Amino acid sequence: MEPGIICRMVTAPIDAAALAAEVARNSDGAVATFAGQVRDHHQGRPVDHLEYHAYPEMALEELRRIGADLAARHAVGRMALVHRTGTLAVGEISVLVAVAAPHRREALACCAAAIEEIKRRLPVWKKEFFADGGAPEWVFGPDEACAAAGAPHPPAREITRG
Amino acid sequence: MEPGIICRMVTAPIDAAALAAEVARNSDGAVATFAGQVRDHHQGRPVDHLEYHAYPEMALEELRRIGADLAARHAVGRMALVHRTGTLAVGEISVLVAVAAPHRREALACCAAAIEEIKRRLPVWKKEFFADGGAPEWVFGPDEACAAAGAPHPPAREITRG
Amino acid sequence: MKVKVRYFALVAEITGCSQETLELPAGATAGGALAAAAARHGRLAAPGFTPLLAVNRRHAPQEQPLSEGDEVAIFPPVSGG
Amino acid sequence: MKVKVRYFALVAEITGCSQETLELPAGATAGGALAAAAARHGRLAAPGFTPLLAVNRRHAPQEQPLSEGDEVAIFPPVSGG
Repeated sequence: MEPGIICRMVTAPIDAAALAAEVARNSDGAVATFAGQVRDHHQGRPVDHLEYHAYPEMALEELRRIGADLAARHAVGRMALVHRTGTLAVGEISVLVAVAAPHRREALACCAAAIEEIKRRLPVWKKEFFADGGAPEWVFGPDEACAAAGAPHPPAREITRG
Repeated sequence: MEPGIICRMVTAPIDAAALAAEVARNSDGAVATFAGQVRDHHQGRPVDHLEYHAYPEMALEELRRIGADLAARHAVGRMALVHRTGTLAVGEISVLVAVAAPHRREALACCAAAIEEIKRRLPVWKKEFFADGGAPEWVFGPDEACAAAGAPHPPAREITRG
Repeated sequence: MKVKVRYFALVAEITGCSQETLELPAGATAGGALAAAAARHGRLAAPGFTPLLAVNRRHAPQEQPLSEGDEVAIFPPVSGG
Repeated sequence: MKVKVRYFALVAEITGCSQETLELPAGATAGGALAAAAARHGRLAAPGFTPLLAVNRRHAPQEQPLSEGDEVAIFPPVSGG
């Protein structure tokens, strides 16, 4: 692992403030963070909780590859890339990115790129459990892919019902 | 003040985690934060501490105008715009932006726009006190303006020495 | 040759197991491992559902050649974050 | 007419005070207030240094007309964050 790139797959709650403090050095003027958290609704249905499943060995390696790629492309200091798995309640943090850099634009650009890469590449899957009593459903692909597809996940539904 | 836009000029230390928690609602899937903090060097000189001065009444109004402008342009939930004044040590947070939104891209874009506007418009000035024993100096304009100008702040230096 | 095949998320629900060892012909690709898995677990081949592949913990295209002892993973489009 | 003029940061160091009341002719602009301040505090007019202006707690251009009782602020380019 690159020094200064903190990559973790965790099951315990994510402490965003601790990670932001962990990445910031005195030579950095900027710390950008992004926290993804469980929303109380998805496509109009009330969400009770989510289950996050991972391919844990690959996920950790993939976080490290993402971190190394980003460090090569952005003038940043330390960064933290952390994803949680298991059962998460509404409002809990599922993913956290923290990037420290001498200047703000690099920190912000690297933070934004990090969450895009994580959503695109990290072998993690979420299953939604609804508060309306309906059967739980797997989410396929990042949010915008689902939204772009119109009707939500028809192929997957066919499979789960088949 | 717009509901959901937290604007504060403070002298006490800024608690980033508390502000992130303050802006996040259960309907938000994303919280982006940006913290500016005092660097230990500037243009090759070691910094001991900074003094931040403000036009306090205008600064608070300007934060509220910035927040209202951003809320009108970005699909976000609550946000916090907080700037600290007084004497700040290396590593301390001078400015914090926290933006919650249903989706990550809106949160990140609004957070980045907020810090740009704050740097451009907020009536706050910083004076650098160096660890090398040199006389303190006012910083003029945002970092990139100084860097673009080549030699650092010549007109201002003439004035202070004149 | 033998490869270890791991299943995740909906794919693991379909196969009913999290991993198994498959015997593949020499020269087989990651896509060949998927085809062999689908032959055992028919719903993996449902129209419109294209699982993703990884070989030795890296994303891999269908054409990627396999070697004895490789770890192949078959899983749905990722949805982390 | 009378306006309240406030000075900040380096400008306050130059003037040696944080605010004063200036008497300006009717129809004066924010730039006129700056010129009046510079007449009293010569170094405000140093070449290459262009202070910024605010009227009633909003950024204002030099041409902005003033009214009796306005609060004009004169300050250096901002450097917060």
